[in-house]
Amino acid sequence: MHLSEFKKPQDIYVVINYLKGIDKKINIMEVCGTHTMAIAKSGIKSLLPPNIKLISGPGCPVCVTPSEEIDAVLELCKNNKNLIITTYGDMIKVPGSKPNESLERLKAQGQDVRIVYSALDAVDIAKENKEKDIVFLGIGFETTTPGTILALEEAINQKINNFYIYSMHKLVEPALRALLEQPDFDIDAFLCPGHVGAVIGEEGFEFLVKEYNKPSVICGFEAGDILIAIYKIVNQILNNRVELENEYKRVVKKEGNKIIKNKVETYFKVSDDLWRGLGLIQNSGLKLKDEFKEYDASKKFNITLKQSNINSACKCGDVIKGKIEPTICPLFGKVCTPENPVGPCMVSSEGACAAYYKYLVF
Amino acid sequence: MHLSEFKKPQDIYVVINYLKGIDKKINIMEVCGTHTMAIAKSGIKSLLPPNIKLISGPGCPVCVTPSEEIDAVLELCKNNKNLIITTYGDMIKVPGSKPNESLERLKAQGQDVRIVYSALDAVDIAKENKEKDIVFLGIGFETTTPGTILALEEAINQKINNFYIYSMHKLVEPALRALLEQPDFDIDAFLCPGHVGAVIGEEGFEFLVKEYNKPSVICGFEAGDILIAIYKIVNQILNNRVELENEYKRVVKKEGNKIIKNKVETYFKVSDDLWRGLGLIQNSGLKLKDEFKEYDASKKFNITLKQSNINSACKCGDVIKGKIEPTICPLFGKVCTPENPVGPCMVSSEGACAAYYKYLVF
Amino acid sequence: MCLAVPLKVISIEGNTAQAEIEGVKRTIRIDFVKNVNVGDYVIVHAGFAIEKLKEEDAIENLRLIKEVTDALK
Amino acid sequence: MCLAVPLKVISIEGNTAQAEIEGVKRTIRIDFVKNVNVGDYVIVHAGFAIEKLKEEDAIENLRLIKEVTDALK
Amino acid sequence: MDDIITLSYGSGGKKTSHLIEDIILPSLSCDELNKLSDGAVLDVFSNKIAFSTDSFVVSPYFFPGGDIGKLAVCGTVNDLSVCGAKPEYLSLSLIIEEGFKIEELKKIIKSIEETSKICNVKIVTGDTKVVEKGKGDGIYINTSGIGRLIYEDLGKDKISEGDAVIVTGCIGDHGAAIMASRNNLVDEFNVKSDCAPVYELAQCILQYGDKVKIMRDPTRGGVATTLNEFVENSEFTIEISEEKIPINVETNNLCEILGIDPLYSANEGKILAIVDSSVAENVVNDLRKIELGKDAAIIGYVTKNFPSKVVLHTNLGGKRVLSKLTGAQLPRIC
Amino acid sequence: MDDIITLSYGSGGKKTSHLIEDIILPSLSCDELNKLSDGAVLDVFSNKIAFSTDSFVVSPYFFPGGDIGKLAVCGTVNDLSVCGAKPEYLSLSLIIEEGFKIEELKKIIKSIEETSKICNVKIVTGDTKVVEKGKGDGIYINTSGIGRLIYEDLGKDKISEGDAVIVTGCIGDHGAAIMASRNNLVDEFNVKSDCAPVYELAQCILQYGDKVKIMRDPTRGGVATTLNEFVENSEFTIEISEEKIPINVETNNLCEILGIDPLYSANEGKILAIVDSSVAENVVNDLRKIELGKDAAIIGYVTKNFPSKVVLHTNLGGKRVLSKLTGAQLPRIC
Ligand code: SF4
Ligand code: SF4
Ligand SMILES: [Mg+2]
Ligand SMILES: [Mg+2]
Ligand SMILES: [Mg+2]
Ligand SMILES: [Mg+2]
Ligand SMILES: [Mg+2]
Ligand SMILES: [Mg+2]
Ligand SMILES: [Mg+2]
Ligand SMILES: [Mg+2]
Ligand SMILES: [Mg+2]
Ligand SMILES: [Mg+2]
Repeated sequence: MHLSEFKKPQDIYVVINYLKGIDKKINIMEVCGTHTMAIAKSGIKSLLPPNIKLISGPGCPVCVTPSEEIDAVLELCKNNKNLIITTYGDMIKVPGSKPNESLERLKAQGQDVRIVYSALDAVDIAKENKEKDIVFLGIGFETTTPGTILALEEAINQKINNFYIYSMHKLVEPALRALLEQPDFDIDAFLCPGHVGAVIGEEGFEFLVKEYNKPSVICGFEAGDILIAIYKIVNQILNNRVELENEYKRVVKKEGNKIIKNKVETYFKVSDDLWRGLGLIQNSGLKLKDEFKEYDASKKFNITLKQSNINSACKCGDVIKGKIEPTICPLFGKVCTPENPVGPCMVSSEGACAAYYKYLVF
Repeated sequence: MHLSEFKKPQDIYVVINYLKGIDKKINIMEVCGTHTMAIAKSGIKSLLPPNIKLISGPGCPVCVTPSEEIDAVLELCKNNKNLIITTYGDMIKVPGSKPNESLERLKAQGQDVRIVYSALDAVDIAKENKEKDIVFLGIGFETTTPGTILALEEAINQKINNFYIYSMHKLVEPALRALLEQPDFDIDAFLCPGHVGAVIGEEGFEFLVKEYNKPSVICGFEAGDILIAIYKIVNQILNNRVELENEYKRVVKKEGNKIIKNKVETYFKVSDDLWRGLGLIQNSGLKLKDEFKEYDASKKFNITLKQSNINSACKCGDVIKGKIEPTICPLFGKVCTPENPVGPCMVSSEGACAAYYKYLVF
Repeated sequence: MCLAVPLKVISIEGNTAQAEIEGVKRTIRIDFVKNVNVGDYVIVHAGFAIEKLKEEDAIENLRLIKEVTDALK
Repeated sequence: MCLAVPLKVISIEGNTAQAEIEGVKRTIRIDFVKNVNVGDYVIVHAGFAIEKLKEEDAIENLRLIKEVTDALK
Repeated sequence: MDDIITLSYGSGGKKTSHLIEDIILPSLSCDELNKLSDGAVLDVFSNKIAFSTDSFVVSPYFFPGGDIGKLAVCGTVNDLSVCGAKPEYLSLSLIIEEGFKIEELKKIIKSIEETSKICNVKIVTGDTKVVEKGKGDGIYINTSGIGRLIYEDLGKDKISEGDAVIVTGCIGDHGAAIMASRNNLVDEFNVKSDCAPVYELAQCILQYGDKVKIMRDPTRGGVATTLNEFVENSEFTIEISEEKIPINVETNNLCEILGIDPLYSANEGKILAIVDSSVAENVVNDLRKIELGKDAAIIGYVTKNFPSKVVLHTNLGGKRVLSKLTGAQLPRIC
Repeated sequence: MDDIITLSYGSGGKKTSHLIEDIILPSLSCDELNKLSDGAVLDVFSNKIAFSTDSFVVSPYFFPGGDIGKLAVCGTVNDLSVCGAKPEYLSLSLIIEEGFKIEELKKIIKSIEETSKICNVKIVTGDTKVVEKGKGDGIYINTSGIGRLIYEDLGKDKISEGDAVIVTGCIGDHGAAIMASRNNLVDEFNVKSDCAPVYELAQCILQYGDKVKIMRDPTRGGVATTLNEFVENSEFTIEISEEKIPINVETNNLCEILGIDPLYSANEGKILAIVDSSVAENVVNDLRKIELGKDAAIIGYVTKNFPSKVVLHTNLGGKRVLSKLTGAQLPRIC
């Protein structure tokens, strides 16, 4: 299959040249961090006229994890010496509410923290370390939740009793709704993440069009996909159309992935959840159902969130809401760098601040 | 106090010169490894005429530990991954019955084996490693048993429940009796270890004189002590006297240390025990009494000894019995060296073979 | 973290499959996708397939892109 | 392993004492020796005292050695 | 500044620079060290020699395309080569973890032997330490090396506008091979580490005398980080074209699967050179005649458009900054 | 031969020799390395330089009398000095364990700075690696060094019957200080490590030109092991007198308490030298004028009585063999 053609489709220059000629002010939110990075790395921003703005949304799992959750995880480590924390990479650098505290630092000081590339790896670690308690930090949206489910099923089937999930999984839709409800929300259209679309289906993004009247295009992650999707958005706006288009037809179907949807319902219950920058959003998080409480780290270790004060100068919240570009933050590039991040948007390899710092500040 | 005077007493040359002039064949057994080393390091052998022979006896704790015990300890490690073995240094190099097996090798492969300088250190390790089981290997004679008792009392008083003693402690007297009963035993007199004397008292060595008619001198560990004691032995033999003399008057009293003797009776029961080279000797070992079985590694871990075949060419048994000098062993210095010891006499820093190899082969 | 990589399935055993892209083979889980066959392409995240990627859909996708570029030429 | 080192007691707390020899101080246990006082010499093994070492006994010991050497002179 | 060392300080990227510039240089500053080049150029008896050191802690110590022994020899030989020297003598210092298999040690020594023969260097002095189990990771190796300086006028100060940037072959293979051999991330990866001596390539480039401005082997931190080292604190920009960068499709695929940028992936048998543009084509043509240089390419030029920055022109014609490696992309690759 | 490495292989004694002679030399044999001396003497542009390397893994890395930084500088400076060279340039390579305190690193770097100033050497090239927690022990340091050879005719082959054996001061202090600072073995020990540069002492001895046969710094394995290295595989014997050996009474006491022989305890600021007996007294008198050499003494002579052996004449007039260190007396002392 000629999949590489999507990276640089034939004659894509005509699209680029067309977009360069647009002078209408259009604010497009790319919901997801994967898009943020693909855009930054392909240099797409440098190809667009300044009036077409791509603004990062709340779709970076690390970025939206609130400092209260980080604090709770750090606290958990300190109180349980017999623990192995397993997590996707970026999480270990996220600072909690206190400066100089992160999983990376606890690891450097001897806490067993292991980076996994798949939730199933965490189960393997549990099997190899019977005398330890293994906690997997479940973060991310519709695309990572299935990985956590696989791990949970594996633990259940293999009767592994030293494996616990701390679910911080979140849903994209409630977050977008919360954003859209904000009075000063200034986004004209959405670039919808194709992998989330693969799970929730085209129908999962219809509310953007039907309820909020925003042109939206479901989009793949190759540079060609993104340019075509931007074109489609521009085209809708110029023609006063408001539609949900699917640029990522090769993957995203109307109803999405029913197996995943069903399994999410089997194992998780929807609950109110805390988001960095966005605060408490109703029905925006996924927690393990009570029937699976023996695998639930929050039950086993009695994890509770404590109010925390984060560095007030960090504008991550505004960045996630698409209100400001990272460079507006007074800490950007001075106090806050990927080496010494103040907020999670600078930590995550998919974070908007990191993308600006690494790729976009000439 | 002028304790250094014992290292080289004034006019000690007259004793040396006197001894050099003796032409009678006299075989003296230095019972204890500490004496073996003091003799080797001070060069005393080179000062004696060839007819006065100093022969190492069964008084090196490491040397007399049978391969069956080593095998049992190695087996224990292999079956219990959660173990910390604590032991005095030389023990870790002693090979079991299989080549290429020792605590040192298990340690190099990841087993937690810790060298302690005092049995109490093992208790501290137990306190610092609550989630592990700590086994202290109790080896040695009347002088090391008190250390094990201190550790046991500490564990009892502090209610430490992850500390276990594997007692391989032995008694000097039954071993000497076993030797003396051998038909071809060719020793004329005994140099008795002063530190053992401090515990068992002069009276503890009287059987040598009264029952076996062997001139015996209790002796300290400075070179001067040893020369004077040898003189006293020679003097007895030349004058056909058979007495127990106490050269180490500054330390050794008639009845020895009653506190230690009582405590040994409190905690230990005398039992038959297996000695390297000497086989099973009745009432020669000390095992923990049943009342202390919760601290007894042999009970906790169900340690049993299995018949083992040691390298048949190793003459350790004969060395310990004083029948041969180490250099007679065909393996000495060729196959068997301190780097790759075949028998425990080459392992122990107090072993007769090691003493010969390191100090006496010009 | 949320990479969407298309891989070709080269062998299947229960819910586990081996998938490849030129020069690289990896083990993936296919619990969430029905009727995966050897030779199929799947979109893989953190170790599991989230969707099949059919040849005809990719061609259709490319055709739609070509529609755009053709329209602008 | 079984070294017999004479050390001077410089402080005592219960069954624990600090003992020294020129340049070196170490903690020892004195459970097994009665009436240990600061200033006393003790013979120490693997961390515990097995006996006191009295000045007069040491002098007597040296005198006995001198007896031997004198006799041989 | 942090108060403890974390893995990022060993990445070869920004934190490694902080460590060196904020903690080591203020104390140990001298002209030679301050240059922070691959090796120091020294006057000994008024002759010039190059002197370089590296410790190798790669995990796993046997990897596709080589092992820690080969790497340790190539690493220092390469540092000397890009200094413009002919590598002659190496020291060899081993830190071995208790429990290490003698069989594996023999293999590593064999590999050191073979590599040093290929490189025509002699190992003339050494050291061996053993650390307890759990205080190392099998084996760490330091090599230090001495070479006779053949061409001495290399340096950042020679770079000028219009110069061409050359890479001697496909990038990122070492980092990718190490990554692939860790953690069962992938079952199979067809590319081997590029670990190899670059002396011949360096000599080929140095034929062009003062047209050669600077050379460096883009190891930890990859091509992106090394290019940044060339222009940081200068008025110059390096602008490179994504489509010109030689890269194995397999390496590219692996990087895509693992979410890694091959421009930050380590190389152990490549040179990045800046040469006068007048000779750039010839240099590349010469390099391509050598097996190790067959994929050599001009990947960009020196400009003054964005001072002190490296800029990447993407396949689509967009551009973005290529900063130094931040964080620890993958620890213990060399 | 074992099939795995145990700590004894790092003791500096017999097992270390086996490791080097049976595993490393057969592969890497060359004239310079085969000498197994403190450093290699090399021809570069037909001038002679000395080149030496050592990795330092001492535990604890701060110890009475110094730290790993001071030790790392002195260690290589001393190796060069006893080769007959003037130490000039050092490389510095750090292997740091994740979690290491920056504060401690700064102290160590400070100490490297101070020591290298005292030694009048420049640190001209370096490297930094970071390993995961549990894959190191705080910090390991490699230094390699280059010196200009001043006197080149040193070597075992120069030793002849009747030569005198000189030690430049009290023995065993470094090993004793390290031992005392470990494991709460003792509460207090008054002696510090002798860690110091011996360049001045070496120069003092080298004044005597071809009357000086060989020098070495008796580090790991102590005086006994180094003396054995002088005579092994030769027709000569070294016979030393216990009563002539300078030793601090405190060090002696500590060794007695811990059951250690000070002749096997490491030194880090001493030279063992073999010189023609005609100049031995003068050498010692000159050495004593230097603070570091104030306890210098002739401790013995070269004979042919027991070929390849070192023999100790004890205080009582007896004699015994003094063999190379066997086993690991104390790991990680340097
Ligand atoms: S630059 Fe740093 S402090 Fe500012 S918004 Fe981004 S993450 Fe927060
Ligand atoms: S030399 Fe070795 S084999 Fe022979 S008796 Fe002694 S310990 Fe046993
Ligand atoms: Mg995402
Ligand atoms: Mg004894
Ligand atoms: Mg380099
Ligand atoms: Mg280097
Ligand atoms: Mg290098
Ligand atoms: Mg060395
Ligand atoms: Mg040396
Ligand atoms: Mg050296
Ligand atoms: Mg050295
Ligand atoms: Mg380097």
